[in-house]
This record gives sequence, C-alpha cells and structure tokens, in this order.
Amino acid sequence: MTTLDPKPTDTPSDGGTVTPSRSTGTNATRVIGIAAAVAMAWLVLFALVISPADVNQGESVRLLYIHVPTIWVAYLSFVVTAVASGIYLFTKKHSLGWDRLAGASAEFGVAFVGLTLIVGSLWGRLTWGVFWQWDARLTTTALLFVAYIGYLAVRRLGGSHQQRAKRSAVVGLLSVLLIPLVHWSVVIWRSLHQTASIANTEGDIKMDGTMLFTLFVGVVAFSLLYVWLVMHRTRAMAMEDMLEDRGLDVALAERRAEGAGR
Amino acid sequence: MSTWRVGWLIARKDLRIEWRSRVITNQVLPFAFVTMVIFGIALDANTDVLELVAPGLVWLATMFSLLLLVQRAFSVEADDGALDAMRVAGVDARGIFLGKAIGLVVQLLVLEVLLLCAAMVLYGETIRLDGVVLLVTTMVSATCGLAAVGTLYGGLAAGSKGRETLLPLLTLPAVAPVLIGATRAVESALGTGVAELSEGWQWVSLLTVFAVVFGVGGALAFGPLIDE
Amino acid sequence: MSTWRVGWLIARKDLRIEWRSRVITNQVLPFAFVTMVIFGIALDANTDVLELVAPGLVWLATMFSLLLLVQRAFSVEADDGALDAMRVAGVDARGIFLGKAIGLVVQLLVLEVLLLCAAMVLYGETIRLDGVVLLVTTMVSATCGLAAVGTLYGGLAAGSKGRETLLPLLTLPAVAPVLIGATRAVESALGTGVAELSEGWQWVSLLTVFAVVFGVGGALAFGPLIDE
Amino acid sequence: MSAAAPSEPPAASAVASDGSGPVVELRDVVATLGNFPALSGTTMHVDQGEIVLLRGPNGAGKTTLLRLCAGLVPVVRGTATILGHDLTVDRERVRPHVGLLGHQNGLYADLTVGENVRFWGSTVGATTIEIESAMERMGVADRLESVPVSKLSAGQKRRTALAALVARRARLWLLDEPHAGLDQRARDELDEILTQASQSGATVLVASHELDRAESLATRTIDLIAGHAGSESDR
Amino acid sequence: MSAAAPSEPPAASAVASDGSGPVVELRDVVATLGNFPALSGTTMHVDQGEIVLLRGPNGAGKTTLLRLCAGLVPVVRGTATILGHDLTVDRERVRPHVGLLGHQNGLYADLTVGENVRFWGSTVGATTIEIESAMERMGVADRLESVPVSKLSAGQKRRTALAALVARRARLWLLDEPHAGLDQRARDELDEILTQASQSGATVLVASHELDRAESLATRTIDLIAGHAGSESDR
Ligand code: HEM
Ligand SMILES: Nc1ncnc2c1ncn2[C@@H]1O[C@H](COP(=O)(O)OP(=O)(O)OP(=O)(O)O)[C@@H](O)[C@H]1O
Ligand SMILES: Nc1ncnc2c1ncn2[C@@H]1O[C@H](COP(=O)(O)OP(=O)(O)OP(=O)(O)O)[C@@H](O)[C@H]1O
Ligand SMILES: [Mg+2]
Ligand SMILES: [Mg+2]
Repeated sequence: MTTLDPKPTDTPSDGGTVTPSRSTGTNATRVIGIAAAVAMAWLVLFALVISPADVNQGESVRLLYIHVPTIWVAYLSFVVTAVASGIYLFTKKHSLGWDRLAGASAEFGVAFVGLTLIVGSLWGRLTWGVFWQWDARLTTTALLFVAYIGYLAVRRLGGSHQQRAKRSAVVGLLSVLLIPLVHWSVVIWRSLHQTASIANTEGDIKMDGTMLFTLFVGVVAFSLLYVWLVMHRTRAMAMEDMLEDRGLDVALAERRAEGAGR
Repeated sequence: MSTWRVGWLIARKDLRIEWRSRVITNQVLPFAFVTMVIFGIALDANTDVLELVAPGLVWLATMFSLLLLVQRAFSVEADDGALDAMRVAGVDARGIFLGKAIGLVVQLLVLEVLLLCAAMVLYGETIRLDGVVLLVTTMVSATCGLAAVGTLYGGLAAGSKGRETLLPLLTLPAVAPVLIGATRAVESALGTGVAELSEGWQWVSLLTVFAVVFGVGGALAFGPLIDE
Repeated sequence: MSTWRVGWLIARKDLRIEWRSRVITNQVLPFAFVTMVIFGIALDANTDVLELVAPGLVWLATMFSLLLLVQRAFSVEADDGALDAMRVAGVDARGIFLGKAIGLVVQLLVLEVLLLCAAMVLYGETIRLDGVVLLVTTMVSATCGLAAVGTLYGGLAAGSKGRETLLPLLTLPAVAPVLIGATRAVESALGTGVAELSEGWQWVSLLTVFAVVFGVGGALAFGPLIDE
Repeated sequence: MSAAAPSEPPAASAVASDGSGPVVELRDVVATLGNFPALSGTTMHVDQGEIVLLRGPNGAGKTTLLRLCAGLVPVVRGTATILGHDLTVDRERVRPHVGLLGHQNGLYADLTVGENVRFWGSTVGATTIEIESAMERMGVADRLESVPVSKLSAGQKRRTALAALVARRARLWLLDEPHAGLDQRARDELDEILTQASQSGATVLVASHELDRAESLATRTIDLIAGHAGSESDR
Repeated sequence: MSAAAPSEPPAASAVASDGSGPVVELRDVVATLGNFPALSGTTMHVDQGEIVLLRGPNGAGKTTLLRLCAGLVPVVRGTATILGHDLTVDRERVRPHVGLLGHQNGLYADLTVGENVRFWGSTVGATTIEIESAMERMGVADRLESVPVSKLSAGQKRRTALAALVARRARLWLLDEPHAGLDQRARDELDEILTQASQSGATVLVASHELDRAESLATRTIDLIAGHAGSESDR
C-alpha cells in the first residue's frame, strides 16, 4: 500500500487528486456488466412472459424468480466472504485485497438477503395473507441478515486496516456457519415454508421445465450482477484505502510543520 | 440557573453525544430486532402464541433496549467522574434528572416507532385509524414512565460497581406495571384479541399515573440519591 | 508458561473476583429470574403454553445472562488496562481465551441449574429420571458453546467504544443454534411435547460440534483479535 | 445560584460571605471511606487569599480532605465550615463557589474540547468571553478546540479540565495534584492563574507531591500524616 | 517463554541477544492513532544500559512512542527493532522481555494488592521471593498487602503497579510518567531501582514532565516534538 506512488511527502497540495485510475471499470467488468444486463433482460422476458402461471399460486409465483436467486446469490456472497477471510487469515502475506473482497461481498450479500426478505414478505402477503410468519426459515433468514449487519459493524469499528481485516475475518469465517442452519431449517423444524421443491419434485409448486429454466436464468443473471458489483466495489474500496494513505501523507506533513513552527 | 435550563443543557448534551456515537441506529436497534427474532425462535415458531403476545414482545424488546440506553446514559457520566463534577458544581439535581429523562424519552420514542413498524410486519399487526390516538398516547405516557424509572435507578446504580447488573435488577420489576399496562393498551389500539378501545384508555390513565409518580418522585429523590 | 497453566491462573483469578463481588448471586440470578417472571406476564400466565415453551425460556434467560456475564468479564479486564498489560507481558492468547471461557462455564452452569429449578417451580416442569443424563450432557455441551462464543466476541468488542451494544449484536445470532439445539434436547429430556430421548442425543451432538468449532476457532483467533 | 455575575474574579469584599471568618475551617473532622477513617480528626483552617499546599505520603488522606471540602465525602464527626457555611447542613450554599480538580477530569469523551468547556461553563453561568479566555490560557483553544476529548493525550485532557475549572471562577479552589501530566508551559500558566486568583481574593488548596514547584507557589504548607494535620510551616 | 529464570536481573551478557546492537532502534517510524500521525517519522536509538528521558510538550507523542515499543501500537511506516527483533514480524519474541508502566495501572480492583502482584508475577514466571521483595521495596507489603486495590489511594495504586513491574525483571523498561502520584519516599526508591536495573544491564526509557528529578536520573535526554525526535543531549 505504501508502494502506490513514490510521491514526496512535502507536497500535500495535490494529495488525493492523483489516483492511478479514475474509474473502477476495466474491460472485464464491462463485459460482465453487459452480460449481466442481457441476462436480466432475458430473465424479465422469461419470468413475466414465457413461463406459465402456477396452478396453485397463480401469477404470484413469478416472484420465485427473484426470491430464490437472490438468496442463493446471498449464500454465494457469504461463502465468498468466508473464503476470502480464510485466505486473508491463513496466508503469510495477510493481503488486504482479500479483506476488501470479503467486505464487498458481504455488503452485497446483506443487500441480497434484504431483497429476499422484502420479496419474500410481499409474496407471503399474497399467498399467506400476512407479511411474516414465525416460520423457521424466515426466522433464520432474519438472523442471517442480522449476523452480517454485525459483521459490517465490526468492519466499521475503526483502527488500522490490518486490524479491521483481522477482526472481520474471524467474524466472517464463523458467521457463515449460519447458512446450513438456514438451509436445513425446514427439516429441523416442522415448518410451513416451501421444502426443497427444486431438488425433489414434491411440494405444492410443480416445477415444469420452463419454470426450472427461468429459475436457472435468474440465478445466472443475479450471479453476474453480483460479480459485476463486487468487482467495482473492491476497486472502490482499494481506492478508499489508498486515499486514506494519501491523507496520511498530508497529515504527516502538517504534523511535522507543527513541530517546526515552535 | 433554573431547573428547566439545566435540564435543557443536559438533554442537549446527551442527545449530541448519542448523535455522534450513533449507538441507537447502529447497535440498539439491531439488538432490539434480534431480541424480537430470538423470541420467535425460543417460542418455537408457534404462530398462534406469537400473535397473541406480539404487543407484549414489542414492549419487552423496548425494555431490554431501555436497559442498554440507561446504562450508556450513565456510563457516559460516571466514566470520567462527570457526575461528581456536576455535584460539586452544585448543578440542580432536579435539572439533571429532567435532562437525562428527556434525553431518554427522545431516544426511546424513536426506537418504539421503529419497533412498532417492525412488529406490524413481523407479527402481522394492523393499525385501525381510530386506534392511532390511543396508540400515540400510550406510547408517550409509557415512555415517560420508562424514562423516569430508568433515570432514577440509573442514577442510583451509576458509579457503584457491578452496575451493569444492578440496573436490570432494579428496573425490570419496577417497570413491570408499564409492561402490562402498555401491552393491554396497545392490544386495544390494535384490536388484538377481544380488547375494547375504552378499556385501552383505562390502561393509559394507569400509565400516566405511573409516569407522574415516578417522574415527580424521581425528581425529588434524585438529589439525595446521587449525593453522597 | 503453558497454555493450560495460563488458563488456570486466569480462570482462578476471574472466579475469585466473581466470588468477592458476588455479582452472580446478588444480581445476575435475580435478573434472570425477573426475566422469566416477565415472560410469564407477557405470555399472559397461560399455563399450558408456558409449560410447553419453558425449556426455550430457560435458555433465553441464560442467553441474556450470558451477555451480562461476558460484559462483566471483559470490563474487569478493560477498566484499568489489564488486557493491554497481558498483551505486553506476552501472556499466551490461547491461555487467556481458555481461562476466560472456563470462568464463564462455571458461572453459567451455576446459573442454569438454578434457572432450571426456578422453571420447575414457576412453570411446573418435571424431570424424568432417565432424562437426567441427557439433561446434564446438554447443559455442559451447550454451556461450553455459549462460553466460547461469549469469550470470543467479548474479546473482540472489549475496549471498543459502544461495546455494550456491539456484544449482543454479534453474540445473539451466533448462539441461536445453541438456543435451538439446547431447547430441543431439554424438551426431550423433560419429555415436553412429543420429543423422544434418542432425538435429544442428536441435538447434543450438534451442540458438541458447535462447542468444538467455536472453542478451537476462538482459541486460534483470540490472539490476532485482541492484538493491536 | 449563578456562581458570579461579574466577569472579573470575585472582589475581596464579596468573598468573606460571613464577615471575615476563615474560608476553610475544620475541627476534629473524621471522614470514612468504607470503614476506613481516611481522615482521623483533622483540624486546620485556611484564610481568604491563601495558597495552601497539602503535603503527605501516599494514603495520608489528601484526596479525601479535598473531596470533603467539596462536599463529596460526608463529615462523620467534627465540624467543617466552608465559606462560612456548615458543610453538614448547608452544602448547597457552598457548592456554587467551590471548584474541584480531582484525579478524574469529568470530561465527556465524545464531545469536543470546546463543547466540554462550554457545557461546564454554562452550567455555572459563565460568559462566552470567560470560557474562551480560559481555553486560550490553558492552550486548548485553536487546533484542539474541535478535537473530541477521546483523542487527546493525558496532559491535553488535564488542560481541558483545568480550562473548565478556570471558567468557573470559584472562590475556593481545590486542586488534587494539578501539575501531574502537564508540560512546562502549562505548569507555568497554571501557577500564574492560581497566583492571580489568590491575589484577587480567591483561596487555593493544593495537594501535590511535586514539592519544588508547589512549595514555591504556596504561601503555607500543611503536612497531613495518617489522616490528621501535623506540622504547619509558613513561608 | 519465561521472562528470565535467574533471580538476579539479567546479566549484561544475556541482554544483547543479537551481538551488541542497540536495544531500541527506530528508523523513520510513523504510527497513527485514528487518522492522526502521533509519531511522524521518529528516528532514535537507545543502547543497552542507558536511562533515556523522553521530554516533550503535551501531545508530542511520548505515550505513543512507549506503547509502540511495547508492541501495543502498530508501526505504520519505517522500521522498529527492539532487542534485536523487528517489531512488525517478531513481536512475540520481544514481549516477554519488555515491561511497561502506562497511564493505566492494569490492576484488578476487586483483588488485593498481594493477589494482584502475585498474579502478574506468576504470568511471567517470577519466583515468590522476587514478588515479595518487589512489594517490600515499593512499600505495599505489610498492611496494604491484603487491602483490595479499589480501596487504595491514587499513589498506592501506582506503587502496586510498579511492584508488579519490578517483579518482572524486564530487559527493557518503558515508563510513562512513573513519578506522577508517588510520594517522596517512593520516588527515591523508584530512582534507585531504575539505577540498579540499568547498572545490571537493563535499559530504561522514561517519559516525564518532572524534569528536575528525571534529568538527574537519566543518562541522556531525547526531545520529542510533534511526533518526531528533535535534539538530543548527553549528560
Ligand atoms: C419473508 C419471507 C420469506 C423469506 C425470508 C424466505 C426465505 C427463503 C430462503 C432463505 C430460501 C432459500 C432456501 C435454501 O435453498 O437454502 C427460500 C427458498 C424458497 N422460498 Fe422462501 N422465503 C420467504 C417467503 C416465501 C414465500 C411466501 C414463498 C411461497 C409461498 C416462498 C417460496 C420459496 C421457494 C419455492 C423456495 C425454494 C425452495 C427450495 O427449493 O429450496 N418463500 N426462501
Ligand atoms: N484516536 C486519536 N485520534 C486522533 N488523534 C489522537 C488520537 N489519540 C491521540 N491523538 C493525538 O495524538 C497525539 C499524541 O498523544 P500522546 O498521548 O502520545 O502524547 P504525550 O506526549 O504522551 O502527551 P502527554 O504529555 O499529554 O501525555 C496527541 O496530540 C493527541 O491529540
Ligand atoms: N473504600 C475504602 N475503604 C477503606 N479504605 C480506603 C477506601 N478508600 C480509600 N481508603 C484508604 O484511605 C486512605 C486515604 O486515601 P486518599 O486517597 O485520601 O490518600 P491521598 O493522600 O490522596 O494519597 P495519594 O497521595 O496516594 O493520592 C488510603 O490509605 C486508602 O488506602
Ligand atoms: Mg490522592
Ligand atoms: Mg502521555
């Protein structure tokens, strides 16, 4: 981090303006971004037009194509957080890049779980007549949400970057253990939430081929979106950290000047 | 320096400290939220039971949050001997009580509104229009009562060692009447169970009496309590 | 200085401090007790429901008490910079983790036994003889898990401002599995509802895995966490 | 209730509120902390305008004596008269005129230096000018004014607490090891402030272990040994 | 891991663990608290057996420097080598040999003086005799030994912390305003302990505002200004 740029410390005036690149985009992200947009359009087409309405649920079943992909991508992002945290902790180098990946991934994971909660409760309103049920899966999902809000709170505790990285890596590695709990909560409890209706074809949503394919499109679309967002966010975080280091140069110059003034 | 002016100075300072540290939004609120979810787990996702006790749970979560808020409000004073400094400066004890209580009321009200919104979603509550007045009155009077009790015992426990644990011990039993009254009043306001609106107003008067008793009693007792 | 010896020194010191200040018997216990009574009130003294949810409530009260105990265990260290002093002295971090966790386990076990007795009186639970082994095993393994989580996150939050509120936010979701597992296991042991004894033992294995994961993970992570 | 309305330190005439009696008068005062008699029968008196140095080994009871005069520690036996009022009955009348700097600073960590000093100033009705000039004198005005107290060094905190104290313009100053932690400049400034205050009629009681500095500041020394006042020495 | 097995302070030969390099060697060290560069590029070195006085106005960074040497504040830029080990990589190797007395005492309020000193002594493997003699020297043995720390006066607490430190027999002593709060007898005793320690090969770094006393104790003075070491003066 200190090797960014051999800028002399005695020119504070241009601190913070010289950044290696002004945008967080690269060719790779552009391609992924376009792919994500295309997949989204495709998803809209399939979800709203091509796939059929459900026998039991009617048109509201179309919420499935957001509901399930978002939570799966959220799982994915928390797993990525855990893996990146692990790599950060267990490699000798303790590279902050992994820490930033973990942080960025968790931020979008929280956003996606939030989306699941919102869409799920709207759906619940349509099918169950209420926004919320004390159902095992819903409860555990809410817990997952809170646990990662806690993770983000730990990241904001302050201290040096390495300190932030260490603390949050531990929390990130342990919080991922909640995912199996969420996933198997339906088995653990006697629950009214949908049991695994995709893996085995029982349950009250009969998955026909189009529906399955639409779901697949949804998963692809949201995954691409996730990758695109995380790539941008990690770069932005790198720049934030870098700016902070620049800020340090300025502050150092000020501090030394204060001494000279005496 | 009049009691009111001292109260205003202190409340402003407290709210400013809270605003700086954002403890409510960043931590107390999520805590209250987790508490409610955890209740859901402990009650075994028994939906019928939950719906029945939802208003109770909101107030229970409020009370746990009250404990956190009071503890913080007084650890701010005790950490570096500020409470002693106030006593030496001869700051009017009633003013201190008033100021700390006002600070708590504001924070609690913010919290309750948010919790109530959460409860409406989580527990499937709906608000009747004619219940709104009752609801608001209940919240205000219950909150004043809670803040008065919290301030009184917070001041008593402040500075004594083991205050983290002395505070709940004193506060929880004392606010039990508020818990019951507010729960019933909210039930009437929301129309849960068989409760009537008029019944709710009876509970509100109980809450008001409670708030007045603890408010006046607290203001009078606060000086001797924190002194010596 | 071996990890175990450090752990023993620290646990002994913590228990001695607790013994001197009697915080458990004088304050945490009544607190947990009040909590249970308040649940009773919130649940409207519906005895059938109460008996059904009693195991959950016992663990819920335990968890809230855990928060108090952890907070105290670490404010003892942070108040006068003792944690810093340990770091400077190069005291083995795994030893610190071990010692604090052992101290918590002992305190929690005392608490749970008393809470269980309270539940038997308050909510009318009865213990089957053949469930006793299961009950004891559950309590021990659940407690180890709780203590490990509490120590880990207590250490993380220690010294940071707003730690009173960060601690519950981190701890409660993390111990939710313990709450669920222990509740189920105790239900089997007590024969509440339809639970079978054999089912209880499955839950115990889950609890044990949890305790081991957090115990080992905590011991390894504690050093980096409290350092810097 | 306001400490003193005029912007000057209280004039000599306003000080001796009951004729010209001593400002501090202790007769066989016993004070206990827990069960321990930290003051075991202290008799002493301090006249208006004096700067008295309290000396004594660790645990002699200096802090307890100062806190007693500030009304924070109750009088168990004997009589303590401060500014003409009996402490056991009229504590409320005494307090507005007493300023204490104890071992703790009484600052709010999340507020800035300026906000802290202004808060303490306004609780005793000091004017803005007085508050600003107090901060100026203790060297916490400019850059430090908007820094939260949690980010200060030990000495900077002490200076802030002193600024809040100076803004009070008390008639009786009680200072518990005021020099500890201050740098040379702040020490000199503090000594000057105390001398000025005493010249304009205030009375100062200082407990200190830094004898060289404190002895040159004080007009009289009282030795405290095991909770009672021993020998006195004028200078 | 044990600090030092023999009951005597470490002999000179045992100290310079890597040949005869300096005990403290800082090169352009930057350390931040929050975003503030409390140390703004400090270069200094201290040889074995020296007693170095750190001087500087409030907020100059003395405390930060001492905490950095103890491994409590991370090195952001530059290199810090303590007892031959690089602080950023080998902190664990350094710590058993470093003793720090900070602004806080690190005592447990509910334990007695004896229990506290024994606890800290046993964590570093000191023998009972060493622990007893440390308490003796700092004057907290007899009556005070069984008094809970919460009941001590400020100076008595400081003495207890010093006793716990003395029992460690560190090779590098870091003392942050050690004299503050001590009475005359304890000050003299402390100075003697430090002189003895340095004579038997330990190195001492003292931050202090009590220049008279500290300057006569120290063999060399380093001035810290706005986070970097300014002029040095031998004596
Ligand atoms: C706030 C309310 C809701 C939340 C928090 C929620 C949460 C979740 C979660 C976390 C999953 C992923 C399970 C896994 O694979 O691990 C899921 C899957 C699913 N949800 Fe929901 N859900 C909610 C409401 C609903 C509603 C109202 C319906 C429809 C009636 C529904 C239908 C489904 C279906 C069909 C699946 C896929 C099941 C599978 O194959 O695993 N959800 N939900
Ligand atoms: N968290 C923080 N954020 C920003 N600045 C800080 C923070 N903590 C301390 N500082 C600043 O760092 C500087 C160094 O403080 P330090 O405690 O090292 O000074 P010091 O030389 O020990 O002073 P003193 O003689 O008063 O004890 C101070 O100017 C202080 O204002
Ligand atoms: N709660 C208590 N119970 C019993 N004894 C106490 C208690 N608090 C303080 N003491 C004792 O009271 C005595 C007086 O303490 P005080 O703080 O007044 O001394 P001091 O002269 O200010 O000392 P120092 O110079 O160290 O600050 C001390 O000997 C102390 O041990
Ligand atoms: Mg004292
Ligand atoms: Mg300092």
